[in-house]
Amino acid sequence: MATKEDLDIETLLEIYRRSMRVYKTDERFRQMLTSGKLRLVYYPVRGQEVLSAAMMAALNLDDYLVTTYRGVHDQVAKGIPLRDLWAEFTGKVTGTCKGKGGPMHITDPATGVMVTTGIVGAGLPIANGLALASQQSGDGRVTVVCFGDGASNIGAFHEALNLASLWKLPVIFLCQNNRYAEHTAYSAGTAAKQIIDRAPGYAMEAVRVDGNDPIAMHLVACEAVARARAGEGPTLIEAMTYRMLGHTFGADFSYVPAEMQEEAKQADPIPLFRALLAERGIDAATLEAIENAIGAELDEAVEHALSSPYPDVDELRIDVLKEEIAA
Amino acid sequence: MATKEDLDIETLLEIYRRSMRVYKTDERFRQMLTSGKLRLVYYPVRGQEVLSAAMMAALNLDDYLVTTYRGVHDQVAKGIPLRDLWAEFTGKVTGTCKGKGGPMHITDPATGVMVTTGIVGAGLPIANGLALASQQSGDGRVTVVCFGDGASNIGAFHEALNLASLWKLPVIFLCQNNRYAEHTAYSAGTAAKQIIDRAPGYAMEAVRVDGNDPIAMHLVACEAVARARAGEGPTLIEAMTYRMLGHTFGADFSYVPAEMQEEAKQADPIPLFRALLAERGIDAATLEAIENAIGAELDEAVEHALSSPYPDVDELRIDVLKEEIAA
Amino acid sequence: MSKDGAISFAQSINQALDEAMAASDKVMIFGEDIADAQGGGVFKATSGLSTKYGTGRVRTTPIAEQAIMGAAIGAAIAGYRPVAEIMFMNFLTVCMDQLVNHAAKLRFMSGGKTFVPITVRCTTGAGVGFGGQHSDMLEAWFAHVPGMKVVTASNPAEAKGLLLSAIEDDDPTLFIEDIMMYAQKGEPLAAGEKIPLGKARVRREGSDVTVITYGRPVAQMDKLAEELAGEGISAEVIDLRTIAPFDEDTVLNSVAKTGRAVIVHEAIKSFGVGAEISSRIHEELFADLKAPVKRVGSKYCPVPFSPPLEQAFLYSQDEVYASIRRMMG
Amino acid sequence: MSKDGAISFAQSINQALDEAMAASDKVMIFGEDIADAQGGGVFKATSGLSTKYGTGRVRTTPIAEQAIMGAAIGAAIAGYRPVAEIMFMNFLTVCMDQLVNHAAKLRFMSGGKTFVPITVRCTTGAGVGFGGQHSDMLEAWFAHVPGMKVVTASNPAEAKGLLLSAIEDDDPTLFIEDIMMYAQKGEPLAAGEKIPLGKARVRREGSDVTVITYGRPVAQMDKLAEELAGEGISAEVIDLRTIAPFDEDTVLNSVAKTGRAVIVHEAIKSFGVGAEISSRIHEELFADLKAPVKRVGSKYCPVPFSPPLEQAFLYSQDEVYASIRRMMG
Ligand SMILES: Cc1ncc(C[n+]2csc(CCOP(=O)(O)OP(=O)(O)O)c2C)c(N)n1
Ligand SMILES: Cc1ncc(C[n+]2csc(CCOP(=O)(O)OP(=O)(O)O)c2C)c(N)n1
Ligand SMILES: [Mg+2]
Ligand SMILES: [Mg+2]
Repeated sequence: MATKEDLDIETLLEIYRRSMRVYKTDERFRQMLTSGKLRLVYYPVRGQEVLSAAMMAALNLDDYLVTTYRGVHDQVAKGIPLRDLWAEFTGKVTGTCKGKGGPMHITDPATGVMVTTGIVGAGLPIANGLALASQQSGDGRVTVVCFGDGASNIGAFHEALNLASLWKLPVIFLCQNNRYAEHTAYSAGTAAKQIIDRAPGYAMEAVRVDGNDPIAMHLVACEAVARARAGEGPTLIEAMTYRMLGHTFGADFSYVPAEMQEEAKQADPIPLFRALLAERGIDAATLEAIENAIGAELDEAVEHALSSPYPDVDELRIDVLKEEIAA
Repeated sequence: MATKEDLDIETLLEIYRRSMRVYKTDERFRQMLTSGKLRLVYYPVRGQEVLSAAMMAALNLDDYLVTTYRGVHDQVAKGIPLRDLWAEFTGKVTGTCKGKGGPMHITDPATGVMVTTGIVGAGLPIANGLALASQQSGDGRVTVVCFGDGASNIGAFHEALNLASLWKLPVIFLCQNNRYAEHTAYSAGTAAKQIIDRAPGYAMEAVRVDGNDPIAMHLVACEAVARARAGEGPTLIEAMTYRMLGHTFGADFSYVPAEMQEEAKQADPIPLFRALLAERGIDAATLEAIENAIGAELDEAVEHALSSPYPDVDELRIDVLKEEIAA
Repeated sequence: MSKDGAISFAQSINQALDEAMAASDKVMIFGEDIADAQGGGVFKATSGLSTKYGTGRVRTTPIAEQAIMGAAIGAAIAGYRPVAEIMFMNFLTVCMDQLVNHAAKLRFMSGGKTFVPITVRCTTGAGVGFGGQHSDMLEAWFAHVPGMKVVTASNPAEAKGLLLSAIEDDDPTLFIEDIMMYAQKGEPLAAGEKIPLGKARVRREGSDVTVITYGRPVAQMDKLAEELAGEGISAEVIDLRTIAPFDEDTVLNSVAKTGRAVIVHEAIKSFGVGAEISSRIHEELFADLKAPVKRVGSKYCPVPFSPPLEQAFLYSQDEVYASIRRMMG
Repeated sequence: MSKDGAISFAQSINQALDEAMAASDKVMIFGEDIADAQGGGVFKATSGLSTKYGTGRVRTTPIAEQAIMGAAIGAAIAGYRPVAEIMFMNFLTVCMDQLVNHAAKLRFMSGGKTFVPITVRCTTGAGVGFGGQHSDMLEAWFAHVPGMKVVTASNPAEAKGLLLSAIEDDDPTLFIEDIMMYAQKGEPLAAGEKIPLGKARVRREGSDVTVITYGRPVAQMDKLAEELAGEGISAEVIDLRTIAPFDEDTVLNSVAKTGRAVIVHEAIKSFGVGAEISSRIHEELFADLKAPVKRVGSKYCPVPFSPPLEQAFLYSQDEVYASIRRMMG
């Protein structure tokens, strides 16, 4: 659909910058896990950087995001400060959630990151509520909720899409179809030929797009955002992508056919994006400068996280209810 | 689709007999509730008799049925003994479930009535399990699960249809679209233009039919049964009908537009069925004989129920677990 | 409201919702059949509200409890104070994840950056003949969930005052209504009045034994205490009002005084709310107790349909009476 | 199995499933990622089974816990003995209706005409750093539900023996596995052996105090009892194995003898399983008790992520030790 002429270079560079922030963050996590400097359950996002960057670049900072355990690409692309993110992933009191939520439960209202859930599908009904608040208050915000292909088989998906369509909510359902749900291939869990085949059952606008193509993805995202802001209701976007690593860091994924892995390498969105930018006349030095800036920011964020203190055990009595729990 | 020549008269009379068993049973319940001889929460089935009769006439006695609180038409059309049904509705120890389940929880494995649930949508996943047992054992049985239009909006519907299609289960999802869910009109709860619009999202066969037309409904039912028995997988049937009374007996339904009520009276399946039979040469005496036989059976069933004893309070300790609970 | 000024439980709920909506445009209501186009709710608790406040704020939903609860949670995080009606308590089982894994945990998991001021109303109770799937009292489940409150009311005025406080409260609150009480009439609560959460009410002072209860049994225990007084036994009756976190001070002060306690609830006894209260009393007041704390609850079985079974299933007032007589020696 | 014959908890689960499937072709398994094409399960508990018994009997499902549970229930009613794997205990919140309103009630509601011999396996537990939505111990909820059993195991051999009995049992059983124990090794159970449901195990006899526990804390309490013995305190350690309905005889007989009791579990203390057991002991043995029964459980908050908080959240062994010392005067 979209051609490479459709996007101005500034927007493309903005998407690239966000993609690289994701790419570098994910890479750093994996490096530190490999080297043993970090220990945590980590859900890699390698391969899904560009779709998220292209989506979030279509939003304002105060638009709402709801995402999942595999959400670091969404959070970073949305604009969450790396310092706060790293501190949360390492359980430090300086983290977005004082270390209490952890990687699966990142919240940062300042950048619109409202809920990160570890329960498959659970974010969708909550996203409706955020969108409903915007509809009711007229604040013009749009809510994006990210989820996987596997999540489209759970009841909450169904209930949420029906309600959103019925109430014409300003919400975007971004299904990141990475072809696997944990160890289960798309077709072993999903009877629909494609996720968007479910949209007519909710009388909902829907579009399938190559999520690895920054231009196509961004145009689709902008259209959905415009629809939502105009009060014309929700959109289901099925962004095709691929999870290039195992479900969690270090997990075996030998169940993935070798040809699929090979094919995915060819479709790796990062080198393709670089090639596209080169074609559009961006030189290597520009890209390098972007990467270096992110690298420096990352160094600082990691250093900050590692040197930050853990929360005090008194925190167990705080934020449970509004009133502090008695010691 | 179907024409009135498509069904032989014996089959038609069988459907009529089942319809009248439902009609008379429902009528008797309402009479006794009106006269104060009975007190219970009752879900009328007036208007939905024929669709159920036409469906169940396509089944064998040992095929499985799962239905809901509004299920007396399905149970009676399936062949449940009226004595046992009435005794259960009146809480007697001679009832299908010793009076412990009551009207919302009728079970009678001898006639294939396996589960009656009061939780909207909950029957669908269970029906899959029954169908799975048949698929696994090769016993050739088919499972029919009945539910309303409103039930198509709950998560269990979605999960069940996806799984059934994925596993090609011998199950039929019979949505009885009576245009209301409690007090809520179809379009206030359901974003889909029609329920069958949801089928492509499960790559499932689906058909919409006038449930009040015995011939069309029966042919659709037979086709779905044949598909299931042949191992070709599930079918979603959307049978259009109308709930001619309130959600529960005695409940206000002034929220229903008068024109809709009027239109529904014109489409009342019982007089239409009688007219159809007359056209096919069945005389009034034949129909009367059928009704009289049912009337006599009903008299006996009601008398049996009323004169039966209540269960002993020891029953509270029995059937909780396999082992009796200590007194 | 009837001529003598008495008001039904359902009407009192309606008044509370009305006052809350009038007081703050952040209050919204979601639930099945609740708007006036649908007759104003199956129990009429929301009657008139959609007409008065619009169908933007009073929204009839599809049959989709996860969607209802999720909408409430999301709107709450964004600054609203939604009241979600889950028609029957048993239907919470189809949206437990939203309530337990999300509403109750988001304040903590976000380190206090978000909070979820929702009120979830539901009805339940045995006695109507609804059978096994519409009658369970499941408050013990939610009491076991850190991050949320559980509230129940014993008469129309209490219902209004507590519901108003629940809606104002900044934490998720489950507000349980007993279906057998909807038609019950009682004194209305004065306009503007509220009843604070977390505080039990001593309904009647006494010195021999403390009866701790909540919801439907409260009025029955008031009567029983009256009877016992005639027999020379002075019973103190406590209505917990907030089941979790419960008002330990009031309970423990009372039992420290009486030395005897009975806990009565409609939920089945095993692993019920009474177990926690009984344990707390034993732990704190072991030396002061003149007899072990007694629990009276319903029987260990699903709620039966058959009327005599349904009655026999329910907690027995006679058992409360007999226990107290036995305790008194 | 390692060279010394020791076997891990996960392997032991796998053996039990294997033996059950070999013994009866009515046993089927449903769950996410469980077949060998998906790597044999996230925790490898089902590894090899689909290859051996076919993907008709060992079925990988979509992410749809209601569908999983419903499939198990329906197949059970039709004569099968399905084992449903719900990956994490917290995910039971998305299928509570199927388990609680249906599986647990159908025997009663059908007057015994149907019954639901399913086994639901799930894992949970704090300590891995999974945070608030993957770590809860919710056994108290299910113990409060008449019509089902709740089972947990304290080592690999127990896991196998109890799981085999659960699968054979004619009632729905929730089988809880502690994620921190999967890699733990222990003696294997002899082939063909089983451990009956409903019977607690006295792990160690003692005369001064009874420690009642289940699951992960059992081994820790064994060690603590050893320590206490060194200090001249004789502790009896009871592993409940079946949490509900629990083995009252064994518990009461022991406390009648020792006169002191501590209940220890990983679930949060408030409204937890310990409350029921403590209440029962007080009710039955009030006069025999030398001290009030003590409960030790985890703190009243969602499970935190940050490692030091997660540790501080958990029930404390030191608290058990201190309580016992205090009780002994
Ligand atoms: C209700 C629920 N069931 C199961 C899980 C376990 N689980 C975590 S991630 C996952 C796979 C999800 O796949 P998909 O939606 O495609 O997202 P992806 O991980 O590929 O991004 C599963 C089954 C869960 N977290 N919640
Ligand atoms: C999970 C759940 N939510 C709500 C209800 C309350 N309820 C009972 S029947 C009903 C309407 C169902 O409508 P529909 O599916 O169209 O069936 P009908 O009654 O029209 O046959 C509702 C909302 C319920 N029983 N279960
Ligand atoms: Mg995926
Ligand atoms: Mg309907």
